Amino acid sequence: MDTLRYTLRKLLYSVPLILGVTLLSFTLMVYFGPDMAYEKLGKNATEEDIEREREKLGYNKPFVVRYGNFLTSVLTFDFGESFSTNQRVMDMFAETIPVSIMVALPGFILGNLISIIFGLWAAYHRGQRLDKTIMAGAVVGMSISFLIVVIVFQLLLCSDYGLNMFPTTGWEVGMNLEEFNILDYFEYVTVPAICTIFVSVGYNTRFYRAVFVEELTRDHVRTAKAFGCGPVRLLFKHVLKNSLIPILTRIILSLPFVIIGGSIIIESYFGIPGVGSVVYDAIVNGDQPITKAAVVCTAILYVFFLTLTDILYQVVDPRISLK
Amino acid sequence: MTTPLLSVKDLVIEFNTEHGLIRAVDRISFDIFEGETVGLVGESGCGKSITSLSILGLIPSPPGRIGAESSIKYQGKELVGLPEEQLRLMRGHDISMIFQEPMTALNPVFTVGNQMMEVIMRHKKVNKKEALKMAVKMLEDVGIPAPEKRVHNYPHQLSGGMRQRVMIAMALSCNPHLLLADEPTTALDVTIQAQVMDLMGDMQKKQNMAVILVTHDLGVVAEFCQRVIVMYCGHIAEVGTVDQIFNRPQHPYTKGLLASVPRVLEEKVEFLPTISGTVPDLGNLPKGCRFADRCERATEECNAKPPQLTIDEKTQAGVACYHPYK
Amino acid sequence: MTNEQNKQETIKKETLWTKAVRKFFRDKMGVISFSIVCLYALIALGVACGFWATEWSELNPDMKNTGPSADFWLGTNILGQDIYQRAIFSTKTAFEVGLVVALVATMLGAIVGCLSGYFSGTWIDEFFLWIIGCIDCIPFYLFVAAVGFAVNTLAQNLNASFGIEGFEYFAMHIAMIATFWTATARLVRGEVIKIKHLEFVEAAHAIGVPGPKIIFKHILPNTFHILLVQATIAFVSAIKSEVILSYLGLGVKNTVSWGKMIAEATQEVPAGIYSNFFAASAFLFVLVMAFNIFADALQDALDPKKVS
Amino acid sequence: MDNLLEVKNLKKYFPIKGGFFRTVVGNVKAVDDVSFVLKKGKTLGVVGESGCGKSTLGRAILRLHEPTSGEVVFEGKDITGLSHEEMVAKRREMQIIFQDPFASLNPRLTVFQIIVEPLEIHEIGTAEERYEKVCSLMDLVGLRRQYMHRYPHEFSGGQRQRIGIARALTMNPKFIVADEPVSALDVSVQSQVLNLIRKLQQEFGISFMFIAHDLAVVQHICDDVAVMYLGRMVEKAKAEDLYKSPKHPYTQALLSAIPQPDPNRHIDRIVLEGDVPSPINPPSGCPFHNRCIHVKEICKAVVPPVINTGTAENEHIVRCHLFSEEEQAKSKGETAKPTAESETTS
Amino acid sequence: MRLITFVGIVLSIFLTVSCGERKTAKGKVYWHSEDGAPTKLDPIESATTYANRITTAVYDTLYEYKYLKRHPYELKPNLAANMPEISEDGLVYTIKIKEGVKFIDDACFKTKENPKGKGREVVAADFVYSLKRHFDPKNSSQGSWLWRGRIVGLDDWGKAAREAGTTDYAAKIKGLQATDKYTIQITLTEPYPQILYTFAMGFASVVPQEAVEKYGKQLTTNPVGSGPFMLKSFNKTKAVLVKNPTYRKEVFDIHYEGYDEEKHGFTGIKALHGKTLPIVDTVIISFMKQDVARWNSLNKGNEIQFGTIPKDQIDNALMSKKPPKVIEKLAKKFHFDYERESGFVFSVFNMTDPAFGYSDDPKRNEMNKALRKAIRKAFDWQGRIDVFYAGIGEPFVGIIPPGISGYSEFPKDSITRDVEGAKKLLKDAGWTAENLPVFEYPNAASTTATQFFEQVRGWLEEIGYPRKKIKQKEFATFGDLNKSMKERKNIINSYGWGLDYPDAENVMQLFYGPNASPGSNASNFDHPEYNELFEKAKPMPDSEERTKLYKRMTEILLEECVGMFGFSRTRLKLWNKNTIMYPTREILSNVFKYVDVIKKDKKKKKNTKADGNGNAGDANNSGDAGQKNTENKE
Repeated sequence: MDTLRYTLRKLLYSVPLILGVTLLSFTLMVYFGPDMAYEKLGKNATEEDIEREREKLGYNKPFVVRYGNFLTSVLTFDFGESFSTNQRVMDMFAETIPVSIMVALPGFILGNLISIIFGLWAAYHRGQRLDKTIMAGAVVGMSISFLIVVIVFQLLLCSDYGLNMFPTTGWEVGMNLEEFNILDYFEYVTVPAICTIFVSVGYNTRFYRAVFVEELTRDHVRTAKAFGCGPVRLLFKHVLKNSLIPILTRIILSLPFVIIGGSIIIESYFGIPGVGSVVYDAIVNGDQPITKAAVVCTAILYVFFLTLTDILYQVVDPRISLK
Repeated sequence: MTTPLLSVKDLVIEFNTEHGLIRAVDRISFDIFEGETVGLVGESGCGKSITSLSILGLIPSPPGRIGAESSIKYQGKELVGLPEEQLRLMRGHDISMIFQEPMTALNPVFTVGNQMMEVIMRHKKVNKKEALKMAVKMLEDVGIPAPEKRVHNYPHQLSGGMRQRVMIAMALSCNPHLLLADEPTTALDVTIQAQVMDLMGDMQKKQNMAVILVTHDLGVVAEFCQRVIVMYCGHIAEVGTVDQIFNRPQHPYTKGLLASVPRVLEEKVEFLPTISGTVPDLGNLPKGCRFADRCERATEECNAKPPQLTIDEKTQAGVACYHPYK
Repeated sequence: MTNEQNKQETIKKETLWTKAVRKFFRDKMGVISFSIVCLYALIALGVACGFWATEWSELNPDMKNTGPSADFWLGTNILGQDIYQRAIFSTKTAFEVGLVVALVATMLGAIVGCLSGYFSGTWIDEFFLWIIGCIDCIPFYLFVAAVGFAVNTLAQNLNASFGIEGFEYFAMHIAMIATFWTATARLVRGEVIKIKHLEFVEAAHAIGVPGPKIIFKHILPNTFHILLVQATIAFVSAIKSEVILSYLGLGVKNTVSWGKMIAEATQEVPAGIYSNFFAASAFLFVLVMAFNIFADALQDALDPKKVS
Repeated sequence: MDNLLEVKNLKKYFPIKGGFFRTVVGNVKAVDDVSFVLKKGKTLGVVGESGCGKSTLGRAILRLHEPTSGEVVFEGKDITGLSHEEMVAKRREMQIIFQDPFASLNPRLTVFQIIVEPLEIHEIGTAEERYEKVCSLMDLVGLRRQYMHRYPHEFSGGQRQRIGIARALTMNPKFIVADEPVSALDVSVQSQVLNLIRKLQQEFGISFMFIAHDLAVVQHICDDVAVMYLGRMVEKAKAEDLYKSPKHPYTQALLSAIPQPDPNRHIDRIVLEGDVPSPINPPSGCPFHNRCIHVKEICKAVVPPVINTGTAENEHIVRCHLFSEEEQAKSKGETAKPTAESETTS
Repeated sequence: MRLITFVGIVLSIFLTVSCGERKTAKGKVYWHSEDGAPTKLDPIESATTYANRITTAVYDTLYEYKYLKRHPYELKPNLAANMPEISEDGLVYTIKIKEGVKFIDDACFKTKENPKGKGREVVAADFVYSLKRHFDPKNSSQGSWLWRGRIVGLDDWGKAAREAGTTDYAAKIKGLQATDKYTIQITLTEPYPQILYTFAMGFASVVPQEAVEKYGKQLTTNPVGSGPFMLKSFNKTKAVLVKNPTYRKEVFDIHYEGYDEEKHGFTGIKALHGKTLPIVDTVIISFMKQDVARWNSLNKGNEIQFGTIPKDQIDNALMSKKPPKVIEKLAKKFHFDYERESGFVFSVFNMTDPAFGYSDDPKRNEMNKALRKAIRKAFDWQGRIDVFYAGIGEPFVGIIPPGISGYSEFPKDSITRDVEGAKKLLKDAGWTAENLPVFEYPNAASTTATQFFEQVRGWLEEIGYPRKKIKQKEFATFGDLNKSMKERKNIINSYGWGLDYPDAENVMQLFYGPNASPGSNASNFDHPEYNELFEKAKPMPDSEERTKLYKRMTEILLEECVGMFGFSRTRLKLWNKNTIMYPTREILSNVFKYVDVIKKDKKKKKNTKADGNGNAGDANNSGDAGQKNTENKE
């Protein structure tokens, strides 16, 4: 009951946030965004046609009216059809979001798991050679550009020049239960996942190590040691659980972006029909219905996950109450 | 009182800091006998807490380490250099420890019962149910009301005094022979401090264990201990019984310290006697006696070479000073 | 009391900063990385002054995609341009992007974070948190793209109405600043809230120091260690983001950068032409790596926990 | 005009927010209905356990925390109603010394900058005069002038506390709140600082409000001592009176609980049961009733009144029902006085 | 220990994946690739080649081009029963359509009588309806310009709908009528000999009204046509077409389609003679913008079956460039062919820009002309071709590419680089480094575009243009660039023009004054004599006389120095040897129906994969490949 009340209140408080996000995104992406009228009418349009098209797209209305319309569609959750493909935005999202999630999630989860293990390991051996090796590796990993990683892995694993083990591009994975085949999935997800892991492990390990080191200096860890606790139990029972708050925050708050943001680079480089590239294209092309929907969905997800983290905090740390 | 329970010889503890290697504890030796309560007193930074941590091998390393010639013998068994696994078996079982800050010393995300059971199950071959029973019993022993309820509480749901009681219960749950109490009452209010000290006294009598009480509060020592080790700047300045130390202090530092403590129920004095100056920096110690430049009785000799502590075998008392008060 | 004072004289006089510097210079890796960064900075300065890499845009139609040679140390690209010179010239671009973004984003973050933290619990804090929340809600690249476009449109309007030219050149910078400052602001806010409750701030109140002076004289300087580290992080992020943004077509304009070179390389590498790729990624990697290690060393040196 | 400071029914409540719309649902009564008078040149010690509101009281008097209600009359003028500007001016005369010698000095400023800042704020003197003033202050508190341009972290705890004192003295205040100035210091340094405060007190006739949790420390410095418990002042008297014949059961327990560095002393200690209750939800009636060994029915319901058991000149104020009865009893000619040695619990 | 197990599991998964059978679609599958993706598949908006290829595959057009006939391209009836009857004055066209052609079964046809949604017959009125859609003000047609002002009453119908606010599809239009169930009658306002070509374009696809009414804007993903294929799925990266089971009987007659043993023999198309179209069951089209990805995928052998050679690979892939010939290794795996695009790339100045175009001040006007000419002299066509078009092909003078009727020869000075001449021109006209205007080169952000710019900058620097005055005006997308162009904000526009139909008129209109931006005349060139000549030539069919007029018009363009033209790129196409087809991207679009794939023998698969030679074992193919090689040598 408390949780429910808390959630409701939290959602109520998030109204200004969502309003702000819509205002910000409207101003940036719609008001100052690209003008589609010319592109929609092809190579031999007349002035009159263009004027009419602009009217149809609503470019001629004043800021307030346009923002009002924007808000109305946000409130009614009616985002209409994409300007550039005429498909219903919600259909497009329904088709692309699962793909993005399936592409991003394995790398995301494994990346975080590996980092947590590395982080614990390094933190426990703080100042020793092992720690230094792991941290040096992390810095190297952090210093390589994502783009370079993608190029190299595609070359190594997907091309005739390398091992040629995985498909170069595409996403031939059945997206419903009957068609889904785990082998297909592994085939297409492996290389993107490896790339994601490679770039994220460096950052994550550093972050997690810092969290664990901080926790390891706490008095209760000394207490546990003074009562004969061994390293494995110490790390996994005492340190890990106590540092779950920053870890959860980091993981959960990046989930909305994993879901809606996808990874533009991965998706465009591996030709995966995910939501990231759809949204990116929409922004650069001025496809308002999609940008609108994307921003609103992320904001709502963000608020949702924010609330979720707060609730989880309480589970993880009994000191925190929902007040 | 023949063989000591714990015998510390030439203990050296060094820390690698940005100012180079510093010796927080420099060649100290003392013995603890079964059942006795020894106060380890001194001002902050004198190395008293580090000494108690070193006994259990809990010096954070790096940057800290125990010197090579040091020896800590527990019941004749050498603890320095003992493998971590064996030390782990002794921690909480033979030698237990309680800490200054009960708020942070207990893990905030587990119930007190969980933490106590962890200790009990590690050192005694019992199942969960029995461990819980023992934990409840222990909590009852340390005077916590409604222990079967409290055992499921988280540390933050208890008051400071309660937490320290839990800490004591946890430390005593495996009937250790030696309890290291590192400033157990410093963080507590006076009225609570009195409760906790009384409790510790009772428990000690019940379990017949030796206690090393690390504290800076001379009042606590006077009321609670039988013997006192006074430390100054990584050295032991003076060792003796409570009576000797408080009534007939020999070392100028002990004497100065005792004089400068404000007391209640005496005739009001205009100004308190003081020890001038400050404690020297550990990275920049004088060559001779470390108290020399604050000492009224200091001579050339004091500045040249540090005085050695000689402990009388029989009285277990001694002073490290060239010019002790008689 | 004389004893105490004698003691005091033996302690060397040093400020927090000199102490940090001394500590920093004891860190071997830190010093090496710092010298690398300095070397890069020097290269960038030389490029800016026109001392070297002046022929980065010159075409050599007969020297298309050649390998390393005496004339072209790192070979040439598809237009026959000298890749070595281009890589060197890109150093300047990188520093330009990094410095502008790091400085402005950190300053903005510091000011907002300070105000927000100082007025925590009031509507001012709520307002700033709201703005930060709104920005953080939007995925990074999407936001950068959106800001980049908006700035471009704005630049066109500015050009049309006021004749201000060249504003669009900063579209990417502004986009990055708009996203980077929030992290600094959050950190500074947290630190300020912590500092605000320290007694020296209360002491300042007690002697009647006015609010703004408390913020900027007493509180802000105590967040400098965070700002410095945040600035280095922003610097590295800016350079790295530039690569992705260049690939997406939102990068720097009218000049060459490592990002642009790598974007070119995405097409060339599969054809077995590696000059652009190796040159740019090596230059980029070494600088980013050095900067990362430098930032770490700096953080260690400035860590107030370790200083006191 | 003998009275420098008069505090009347001072209250400081911190609101607790809760519920769906974060409205105020309760108050932490940090300081609840405290009144006292401080004479010129005298020192009042305020003693109590952590969370009893003694620090808040000090800050509320200086309006570092805005008091919820009540009056603070300083030199005959109620300062609670002063505007911000007027208060800034008043701050010249009322200063504070803090507990934590590490947190109370800005680590980014030199000693000179720290000590001179009040002069700059109040635009007093020329640069040279200011320099002179700083030098003399440093001499006064026992710091060498040469250290003027050093940073706080280069000093030891005791020296830092001296810097803090020098800063408080810059404006030649008439009244200083010393908030546990020696609690964080080691015994040997503690006595040095205590002596310094005593010296200043005698030399300049500054009135102090000396906050401490250690009764022994207070005894050396103070003329009057007030004991606080859960936001209320439960007893106040001249130091000698209070220490010799504490009246309130809490004061008695507190006094007996202090361990003395004297193995020869064996008194029966009154050990209180339980913990200090939370100020968010204090017990009804007398806040001490749930730990008091003399508790009566009335204690649980009625807040005890302020009773002067001393003379008009030599006040000994107690807030305890035992004494209201006693007064009644006295008038009836009976004697029923609780004593410290009446009962012990263990 | 657990770690080792884990690693083992992961490894075994990798191994199974790499050895695993690819899930195959049913029947014959042809896997095509494109270098870009269509956005909309509604015929009225299918402006790109990518979209056109799919719309023409799923919808019917009245006419289409013969599969193998080139230069000239030749129309043949598709949905139309035969070639039209044209009145004497060339104004009235009467077109009969085939009887019994059915739309695919679709939910939009569901009625009480037809609960299963069986596709109804295609009638003449459907064509009339489909053309009207372009003029419906509710729609944003990209193809209406093809018929704008050409058909009697059609524009007025649109105008009336605009004014009324509602569209009345039932309203009769004089010039566009279905005179009976299978007859269409079109009346033109003036002779428009190219109109038949427009009826072969995807824009003129026949759409049933039921589908439009049911799906509205969603028609784009729910095409209901009568073409050889049906759209199964479509997204940004992939479209899947499956055979239309109700498609009318159409038999492949290679001789009718223009088969030439010498030209087409190597492809093995001969074997397809007499087969019923479409031949394959499924067509997968992957849209891969990344050259690298396309190239890698093609080379793997078991992915896409058709691809082009990316520019960066050309040096590796070709053993000679004149004529283009691929290296042994590729020739073994793939069929190779090349084709000149039916279009060209060119750069035109914005003549309304005061700094480079026309100026009211006659002196400045002359100076600007000299500046344009100097820039043209600085332009190094060979350099551009070498870097960006692999050095294959020659630039041509004038605007009509060779091979298109109406082409004439001109002296080569407008495409010859002359740095000294350019410098002299500038000097003589009074240009100095100080007074030269800022040269802003606009392009859409891409690596190649930046390289274009850098090359231009290099050239201009050589003729003494200060580097600081040469700027890149980068637009993040082509849409932005397009907008800027349409708003006449660029000083120069470089782009490619693909011919909509194989007639020079489609090129000459690019400089016709009334077509100025936002029309297709990006140079905004407005020259009285040119306009007059254009109008004169407009109703003429291809003839000697018209060519003469076009020659004069081209001379005007060259003299005024409107821009730098032109060059037709050569496309280098590779396709897997298991695929029988003659791929093209020019003019033709509905070509998937002619493709055949030799189905892989599953048992043999491993071997074929190992030697990397699709289906070399097939006797039919290997011989032909040799033939092609000999042809190349000649």
